[in-house]
Amino acid sequence: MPDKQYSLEQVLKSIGQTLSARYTSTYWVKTEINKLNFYPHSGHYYPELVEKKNGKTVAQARGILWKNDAERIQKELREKTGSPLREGIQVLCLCSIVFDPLHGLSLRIEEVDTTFALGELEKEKQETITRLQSENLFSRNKTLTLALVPKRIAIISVESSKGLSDFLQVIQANPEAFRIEWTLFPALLQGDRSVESIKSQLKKIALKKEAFDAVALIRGGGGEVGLASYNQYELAKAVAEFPLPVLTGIGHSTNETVTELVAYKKAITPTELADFILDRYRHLHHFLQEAGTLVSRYSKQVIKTGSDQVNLTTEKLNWHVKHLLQEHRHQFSQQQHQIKHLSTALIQQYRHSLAQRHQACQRVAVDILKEQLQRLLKYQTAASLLTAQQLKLEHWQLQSLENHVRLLHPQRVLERGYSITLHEGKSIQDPNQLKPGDRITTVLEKGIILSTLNQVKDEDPSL
Amino acid sequence: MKKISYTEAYEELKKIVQEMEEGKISVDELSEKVKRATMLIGICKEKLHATEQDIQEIMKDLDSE
Amino acid sequence: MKKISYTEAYEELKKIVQEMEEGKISVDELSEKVKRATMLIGICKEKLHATEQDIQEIMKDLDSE
Amino acid sequence: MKKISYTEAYEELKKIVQEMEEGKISVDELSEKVKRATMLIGICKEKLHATEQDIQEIMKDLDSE
Amino acid sequence: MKKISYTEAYEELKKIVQEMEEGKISVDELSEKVKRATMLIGICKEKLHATEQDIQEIMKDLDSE
Amino acid sequence: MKKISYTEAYEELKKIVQEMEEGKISVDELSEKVKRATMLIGICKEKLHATEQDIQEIMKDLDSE
Amino acid sequence: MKKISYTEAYEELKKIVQEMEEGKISVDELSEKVKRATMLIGICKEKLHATEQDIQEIMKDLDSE
Repeated sequence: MPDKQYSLEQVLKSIGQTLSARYTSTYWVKTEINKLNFYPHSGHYYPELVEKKNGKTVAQARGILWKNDAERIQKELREKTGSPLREGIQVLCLCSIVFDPLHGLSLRIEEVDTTFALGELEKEKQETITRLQSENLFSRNKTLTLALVPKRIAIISVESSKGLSDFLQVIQANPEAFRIEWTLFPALLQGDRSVESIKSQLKKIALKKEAFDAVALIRGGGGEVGLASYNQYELAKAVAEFPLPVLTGIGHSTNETVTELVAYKKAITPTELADFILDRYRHLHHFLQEAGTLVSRYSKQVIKTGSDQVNLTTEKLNWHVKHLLQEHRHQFSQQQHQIKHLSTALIQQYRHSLAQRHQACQRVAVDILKEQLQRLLKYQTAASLLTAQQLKLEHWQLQSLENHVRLLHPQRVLERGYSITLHEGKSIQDPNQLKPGDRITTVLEKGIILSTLNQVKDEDPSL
Repeated sequence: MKKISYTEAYEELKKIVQEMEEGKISVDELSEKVKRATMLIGICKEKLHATEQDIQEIMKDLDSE
Repeated sequence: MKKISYTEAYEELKKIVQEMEEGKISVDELSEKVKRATMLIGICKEKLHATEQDIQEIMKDLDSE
Repeated sequence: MKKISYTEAYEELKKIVQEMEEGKISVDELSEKVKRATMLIGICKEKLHATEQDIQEIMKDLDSE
Repeated sequence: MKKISYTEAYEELKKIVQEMEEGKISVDELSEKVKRATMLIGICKEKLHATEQDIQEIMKDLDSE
Repeated sequence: MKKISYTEAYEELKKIVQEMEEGKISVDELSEKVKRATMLIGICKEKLHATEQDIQEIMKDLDSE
Repeated sequence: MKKISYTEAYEELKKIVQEMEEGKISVDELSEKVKRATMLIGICKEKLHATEQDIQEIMKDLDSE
C-alpha cells in the first residue's frame, strides 16, 4: 500500500490550484471552432476548440462561453462583421484557463477579437471568389441574357418576410399596370441552414426553368445578421451556375457577399430589386411610346419634306421655264438689233472704203498729171539751158581757134624783123637752091625787096 | 406608267430641273420636258397624298390601342 | 404573323426607329414601315400587360415531380 | 422649210451674226443673209411662242390639281 | 454691164487705184482708167444703196411682227 | 503729126534732152532738135491738159451722183 | 561754097590750126591756109549766129505758150 494516497478530487484540486496559480492572467488564443455546442436552455456555449495542421487535429480543448459573454460577443460580432460565431471558423479569443475537477480543462472565452473575425470572414470570402474564378464560374450567371422584360419571376424568400412584401408591393402596385407573374419558393435565408435551403429551392426551379425568366433571391429586413452564409462556396457556386439569371435583394449589406457578386444583378434592397425589374418594363414602355411618337412624327416629317421638296422643285421648274423663255426672247430682240446694227455698220463701212478709193483715184490721177507736167517743164528748162550752153561753148571754141589763126599769121613773124626770101614764088630754106644771078624777092613787114643774087655762101646761119 | 416609284419620280424631276438650271434643255425639248416634269410632279403629289392617308389610318389604329 | 416574339419585335422596331432617325426611309417605303412599326409596337405592348401563364399549374407540376 | 428645229435655226442665226461681226459677209451676200437671219428669227420666235403656249397649257393643269 | 458683182467691181477698182498709185498707168491710159474706175464706183454705190433699201425693207417687216 | 502718143512724145523728148546733156548734138542739128523738142513738149502739154479736162469731167459726173 | 556744114567747117579749121601749131605748114602755104581758116571762121560764125537766131525764135514761141 503506498504511504500516501490522494483522492481524485484532491489530486484534481491540487492540479487546479497549481494551474490557477500558474495561469493567473488571460491569453489571446487563436483557434478553430469545430463544434459550437449551444445549449439554448441555459444560453451557454461549450464550443469544441481545435487546431489542425495539414488536416489533422493536433490540439483540442473544450471551450466555455457563458451566456452573458456569449450574448455580448455575438451582438458585437453581428454588428461589426455581420457574422456571429459559427462552426468552422477561425477566431482569436481572449481566454482564461479553467480547470474543474469534474469537467477537466477548459478555456473560458471572455472576448472575441472582431478585427480578426472580420479578417477571417474576408479570407473565407476571398477564398470563395478565387475558387469560383479558377473554376470559371464567377461571371457565368452574368453572361446569361435577362429577358427584355422579366415577366415570370421565381422568388426565393421567406413567405412572411417584410422584404418579400416590400418587393411584391412594388411589383403589383405599379401604376402602369405592368403585369409581372411570380411564384414563391420559400426558403431559410439566414443562418447556417440557409445554404442548403436555398440550394434545394434552386434545384426545384431549375427543373421548370423554361417557365421562368429569372430567380429573385429576396431576404427581408434581417439586417447584417447571417450574411456570412452568402459568402460560402456552395451557395455562391449554386447561384453562379444557375441556368436563369439570379437577381438578389438580400438586405442592407455594407459588404457585398460573394453570392451577390456572382448574381446577374445585385440590388441592395428588395424594393430596389423590384424597381430594377419594373425599370425594364418602363424602359420598354417608354421606348414603345417614343417609337410611336417617332413613327408618327417621322412620317409626318417625311411627307412634309416630300411635299416641300416637290413644291420647291415645281416652283423652280416654273421659274426656270419662264426664265429660259424670257432669256431666249431677249436674245432674239438682241440678235435682231444686232443684225440691224451690223448691217448698217457694214454698209457704212463699205461706203467708207468706196469713198476712200474714190478719193484715192481722184488724187492719184491729179498727182500723175501734175508730176508729168513737172517733168515736162524740167525737160523744157533743160533743153533751153543746154542749148544756150552749147551755143556759148561753140562761140568760145570758135573764138579760140580764130585767136590761134591770128597768132600764127606770117605777118606776126615779119613784125619782129624776120623776112622771107622767095625765088620764083617759093621760099628759100637752103642757099644751094640758088645760084648767082637768080632774082629773089624779100618780103619784109612793110613791103618787099626785089634783088638779084651775087653770091651764095654756105654758112652756118646761126647768129 | 404608274409603276414609277416616288423616289424615281422625284429623282427624275430633280434631274430635269437641274438640266434646266444648267441650260442643257433646248427650246425644242422644252415643252416635252415640262410635260414630263408635270407628270412626275403629279405622281409625287399623288403618292405623298396616298401615303399620308395610309399613315393616318394606321396611326388611328395605334392611338386607339 | 403572331409567331414573332416580342424580343424580335423589339429588335426590328429598334432598327426601324434607327432608320427613321437616320432618315433612311423613303416615301415609297414609308407607309409599309409605319404599318410594320405599329404592328411591332402592338406586339411589345401586349407583352407588358398581358397574362401569360397559370402559376398554379406550374406549382402543381413541380410538387408532383 | 419649217422642218428646221429651233436649235438649228438659232445656231444658224448665231453664225450669220458672227459672220457679220467679223465682216465676213460681202455686200453681194448681205441682203440675202439678212433675209435669212430674219426668217430664222421668225421661225425661232414662232417656235418660242408655240412652246410657251404649250407650257402654259401644261402648267395650268398642274396648278389646278 | 450690170452683171458685175459688187465684189468684182470693188476688186477691179482697187486694182486700178493701186496701179495708179504704183505709177503703172501712163497718161495715155489715164482718163480711160479713171473713167472705168468711176463707172465701177457707180456700180458699187448703186449696189450698196439697193442693199440698204432691201435690208430696211426686211427689217421693217421684222419689227412690225 | 498728132498721131504720136504722150508716152512716145515724152520718151523722144527725154532722149533729145539726154543727147543734149551728153553733147551729142551738133550745131547743125541743134535748131532742128530744139524745134522738135519744143514741139514734143507742146504735144505733151496739150495731152496733159486734155486728160485733166477729161478727168474733171468724169469726176464731176460721179460727184454729182 | 556755102554747102559746107558747121561741123565740117569747124573740123577743117581745127585741123588747119593744129597743122599751123605743129609747123607743118610751110611759109609758102601759110598765107593760103590762113586765108582758108579765116573763111572757115566766117562760115562758122555765120552758121552759129543763124542757129542762135532760129532757137531764140523757137524758144520765144515755147515760152509764149
